[in-house]
Amino acid sequence: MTDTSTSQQTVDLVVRTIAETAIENETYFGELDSVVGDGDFGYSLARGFEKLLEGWDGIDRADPGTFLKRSGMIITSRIGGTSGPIWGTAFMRAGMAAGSAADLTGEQVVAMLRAAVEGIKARGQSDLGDKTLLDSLVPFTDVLEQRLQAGDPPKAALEAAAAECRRAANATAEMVARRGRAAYTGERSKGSVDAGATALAVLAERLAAVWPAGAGSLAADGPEGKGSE
Amino acid sequence: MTDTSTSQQTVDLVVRTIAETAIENETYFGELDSVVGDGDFGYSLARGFEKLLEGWDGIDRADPGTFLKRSGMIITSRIGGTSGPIWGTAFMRAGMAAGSAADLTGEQVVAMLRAAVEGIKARGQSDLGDKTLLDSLVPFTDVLEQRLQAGDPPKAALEAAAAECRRAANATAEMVARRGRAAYTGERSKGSVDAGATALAVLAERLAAVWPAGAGSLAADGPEGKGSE
Amino acid sequence: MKKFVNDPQRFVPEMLEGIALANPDTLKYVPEYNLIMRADAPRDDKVSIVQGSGSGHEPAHVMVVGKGMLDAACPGDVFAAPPMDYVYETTKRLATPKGVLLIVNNYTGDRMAFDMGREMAESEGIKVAVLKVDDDVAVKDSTYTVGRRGVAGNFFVMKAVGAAAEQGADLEEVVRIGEKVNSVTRTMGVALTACTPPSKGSPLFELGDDEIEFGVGIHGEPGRERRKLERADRIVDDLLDAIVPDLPYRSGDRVALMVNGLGGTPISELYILFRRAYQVLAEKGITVGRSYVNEYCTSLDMAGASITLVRLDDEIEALLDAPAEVAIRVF
Amino acid sequence: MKKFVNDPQRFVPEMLEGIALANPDTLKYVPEYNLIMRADAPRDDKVSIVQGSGSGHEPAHVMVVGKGMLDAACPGDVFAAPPMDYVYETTKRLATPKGVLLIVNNYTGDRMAFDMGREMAESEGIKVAVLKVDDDVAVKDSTYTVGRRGVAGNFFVMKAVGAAAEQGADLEEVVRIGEKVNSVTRTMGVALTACTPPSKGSPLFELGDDEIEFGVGIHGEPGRERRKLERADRIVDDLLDAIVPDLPYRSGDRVALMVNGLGGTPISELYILFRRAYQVLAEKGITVGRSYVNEYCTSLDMAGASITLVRLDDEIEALLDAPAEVAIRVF
Ligand SMILES: Nc1ncnc2c1ncn2[C@@H]1O[C@H](COP(=O)(O)OP(=O)(O)O)[C@@H](O)[C@H]1O
Ligand SMILES: Nc1ncnc2c1ncn2[C@@H]1O[C@H](COP(=O)(O)OP(=O)(O)O)[C@@H](O)[C@H]1O
Ligand SMILES: [Mg+2]
Ligand SMILES: [Mg+2]
Ligand SMILES: [Mg+2]
Ligand SMILES: [Mg+2]
Repeated sequence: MTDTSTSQQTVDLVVRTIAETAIENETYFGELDSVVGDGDFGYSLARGFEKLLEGWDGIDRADPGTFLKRSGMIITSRIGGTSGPIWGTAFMRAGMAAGSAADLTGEQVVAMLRAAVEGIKARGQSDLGDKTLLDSLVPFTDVLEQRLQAGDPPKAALEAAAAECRRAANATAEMVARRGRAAYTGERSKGSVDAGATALAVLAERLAAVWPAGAGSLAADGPEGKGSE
Repeated sequence: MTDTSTSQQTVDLVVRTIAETAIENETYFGELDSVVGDGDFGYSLARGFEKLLEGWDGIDRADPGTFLKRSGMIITSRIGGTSGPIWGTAFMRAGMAAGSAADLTGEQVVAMLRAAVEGIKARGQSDLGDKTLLDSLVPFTDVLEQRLQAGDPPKAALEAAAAECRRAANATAEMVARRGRAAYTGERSKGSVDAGATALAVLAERLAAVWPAGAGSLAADGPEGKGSE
Repeated sequence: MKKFVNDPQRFVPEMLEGIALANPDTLKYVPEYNLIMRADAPRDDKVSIVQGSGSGHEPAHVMVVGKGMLDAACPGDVFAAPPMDYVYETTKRLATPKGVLLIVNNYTGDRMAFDMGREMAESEGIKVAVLKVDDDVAVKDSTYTVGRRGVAGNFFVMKAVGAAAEQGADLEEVVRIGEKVNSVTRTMGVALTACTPPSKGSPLFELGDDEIEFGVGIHGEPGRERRKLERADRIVDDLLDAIVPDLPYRSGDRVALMVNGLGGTPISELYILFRRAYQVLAEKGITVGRSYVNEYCTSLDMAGASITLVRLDDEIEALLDAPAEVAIRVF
Repeated sequence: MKKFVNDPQRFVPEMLEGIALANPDTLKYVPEYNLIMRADAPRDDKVSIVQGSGSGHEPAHVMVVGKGMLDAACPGDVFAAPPMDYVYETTKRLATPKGVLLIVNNYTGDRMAFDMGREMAESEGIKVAVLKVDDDVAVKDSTYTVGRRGVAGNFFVMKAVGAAAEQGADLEEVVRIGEKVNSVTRTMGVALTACTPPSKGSPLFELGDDEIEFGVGIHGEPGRERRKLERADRIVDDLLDAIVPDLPYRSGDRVALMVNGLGGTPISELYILFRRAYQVLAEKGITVGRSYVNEYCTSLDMAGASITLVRLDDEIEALLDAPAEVAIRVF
């Protein structure tokens, strides 16, 4: 594995990109949830991440782990619907897995994603194959891990993982939903992709796109914040 | 004036034709009333005349006057909306004007129509120019009287009167409604014809069409009922 | 037509049958005359209160028959005044020594049916009075027209005379109260969509996707003007601009404020309208003493709402406050 | 979108403000948590009854806060479970020595928010119980899914536990009653049109002119199947064919029958459905002991209806019969 340690500055970029992308895609995410769900997914995420950005500068940045835990608490407590608890739990668990490290290695990032997956499973009483965001998050994590282990530079690894995430999200169209509102429609949930899984693909692609091209230690020459506030 | 005396048989034809035409035109009359009214005109007339036809054979036929009075009472008491009282009153007043004559002369028929007009005015507190059925009924009556006095055979007189009735009904489009539901819209009632006036034109045209061609005494060789029941 | 309906011609009788089945202990149903009446009516010790009107305005008026409100309602078909027979037969059945009050929303057909029905009942020695309701400010009153329409404000007239009659007021007194409430009541409505009469099977008029009918009638009659759809607050402001100066309602007045749904608008939106109306009145120094937010007088499935103001005094407020038990109050 | 709305993001808070303004003496409003609570709550001598759920189902649940019903409701945005914070803060504010009952319609988001809120409140020493409502027979229950949805039947659970709490029942007893009512309650709904969430601005799904969604959820989730529109009676028959055998309800049973409007359907049509349901049940030997025809749990402006049956016994019937005073009972 190359040295891909990640600083607070990078974590800021990641979380801010997720937030901004969710806000920009409010309508699209809502429409994804309209097919067999109730259409509120885009609205819930957008309002929640808006709240996160409102208090952005005041979030405790003692270390990336603390920052993620605090972000997760805000998301859990302020976003409604299923997404608030699910996404909040994911952020909190990732933060806990990060511990108090100032810079994160690629291995640590993968462990954080695995912790997020376990958190979602526990919170949602759900598993792979239930047609939820897990079905694109897990393949994303798998490929990211493989590529980093194979020595790919982080941006390339992320691009590969995002492509896999999209493929997996598209593949949810074949699945019958067993969790979430879509589950009530049984067989009729087939034929359309899961909103959460697809949203994750959009976020992954955006993250891969904004990730700085240079290889090597991100901690040293990390990307700048987008400063679009 | 030629001899155009009218028997009970003919009165039966006239009333039955009105009833059947109103029932056939339920949708059309309702649509006329939808433009600036409330759309129930066709339904009210159709249901009322259905009730008249239901008890058709049992209506007292002592003489045409009695028959029309009884018909008017059924219409008044069983048809709702504005049309029940208005049309019922017209039939009752016509019947009263007919007295107990067994056969009616053209002059008597015109007098009956005049009585109906006065009845409508009194019941509706309305007058010519208010954009109601009066605005086609009065011109119809005027032309019928002129033509009969000029010696036209009844069918021809009726055809001329029906044409005038249609012209007058179309002319109501220029008027501002001052009575009925359409009146609430004030200036906006302009531009569409009055439902009642137009319905009357349809009825007049149908009556002219079914009237037997032969001139002379209708009392003697009156037309047969349509027997379409 | 997207409706729960069997035979459109049986729409009204089937609805009335449903009402009767749902209220077996308190209501009686006489199918021949579309008559829904209190099971304990007529009562010798009170004036009977009767409403006619067309159907399609539910809960008005068949669903507000009950203790402290109407003693009977005998609606015509959808949007059609009842035939004179219904009025006459209902009046006969509701006759009491104290008399019968017929409440009439001011429409030609209704007035004719009730006037004729009254004449016939009076000729048989029944004491009858007719009370006219005409609260709609959308209609410009003029000697050339038939006057204003009766719309959702009729609720307050029914409630007040219903309470007075329950308390034993005589016919003259009940009429006085009804006229007084009507005289301080003003309403105006707005439609977002047209309604679909079951027998017509299609919308009564066409409204563009961004159009509203301002000052609409409760039968879908066109109103003052067709406008562009605007923010809820702006619509409320414009309605109040028409209503408030009409009486006028003045700073220092205490009012009842009703936001009435026209049938297709959910109650959540009605509260959004109510909020603004309350705020605007407060700015004008007018106190909302009683609040009414619900469907009271509808126009089938029309999306839309009306706002009604009633200027309160101690007498009116006490009557509005009196208890009532009606079908729609099922709980 | 044809709605009375200002800023779609302010839809829920403006509605709640309206409710608070209309009920100044009886309700209190805490904007931070979308919290509508009884002005006299919490009362030390009773269990507090709280509902969460998303908005868009009005009058459920914010408009049934009042004596004998809910002590508080803290809805999320339209169709979104409340954030956990709302639940936690509401529970803290409603805490009494006798405890707090949180009623949860069985949806993933709601269950998570309420479970987490409960955990947090319990960690501060507050006595809390969570009661799940899942009356929708449209959803086939299976170990692979999350179980049935809670829909209009939640009204009966709220009414019964509200009455019991008012009479001083303790938390365990209130839970027992709520579970019992839920266990004998079954519902199924049908949509004639889709609803339009204000923030989406367009219908949630497309239905053809002659199509209905059979077994629809109260958030516009698709149901068992899409069908052709049929006569009202036929629709009722099919709904009852799904509901009756499910418990099952049997000849000799006495039931409460609710016909609930989904928001855009006028009450006249609901009575047409009620009539048929009553007749079909009578044919099966099932007696309708209590009738409920109105809007109780809606899906914004969706045209449609649901039918609910509750098997009555003396205990349940007495609780349903107990008085209640809520915002929508404005009269
Ligand atoms: N039990 C669950 N576990 C994990 N993810 C879930 C679960 N239920 C739903 N989701 C995800 O959440 C998405 C819907 O989120 P949202 O619209 O906020 O929920 P809802 O409206 O159903 O409460 C789904 O597309 C799915 O990816
Ligand atoms: N006061 C009146 N006098 C005479 N005719 C009237 C009057 N008001 C309405 N009409 C006629 O009745 C027709 C409408 O009838 P109908 O739909 O039954 O009445 P509404 O629905 O307004 O009660 C109008 O087109 C008009 O011709
Ligand atoms: Mg959703
Ligand atoms: Mg009409
Ligand atoms: Mg009419
Ligand atoms: Mg939701």
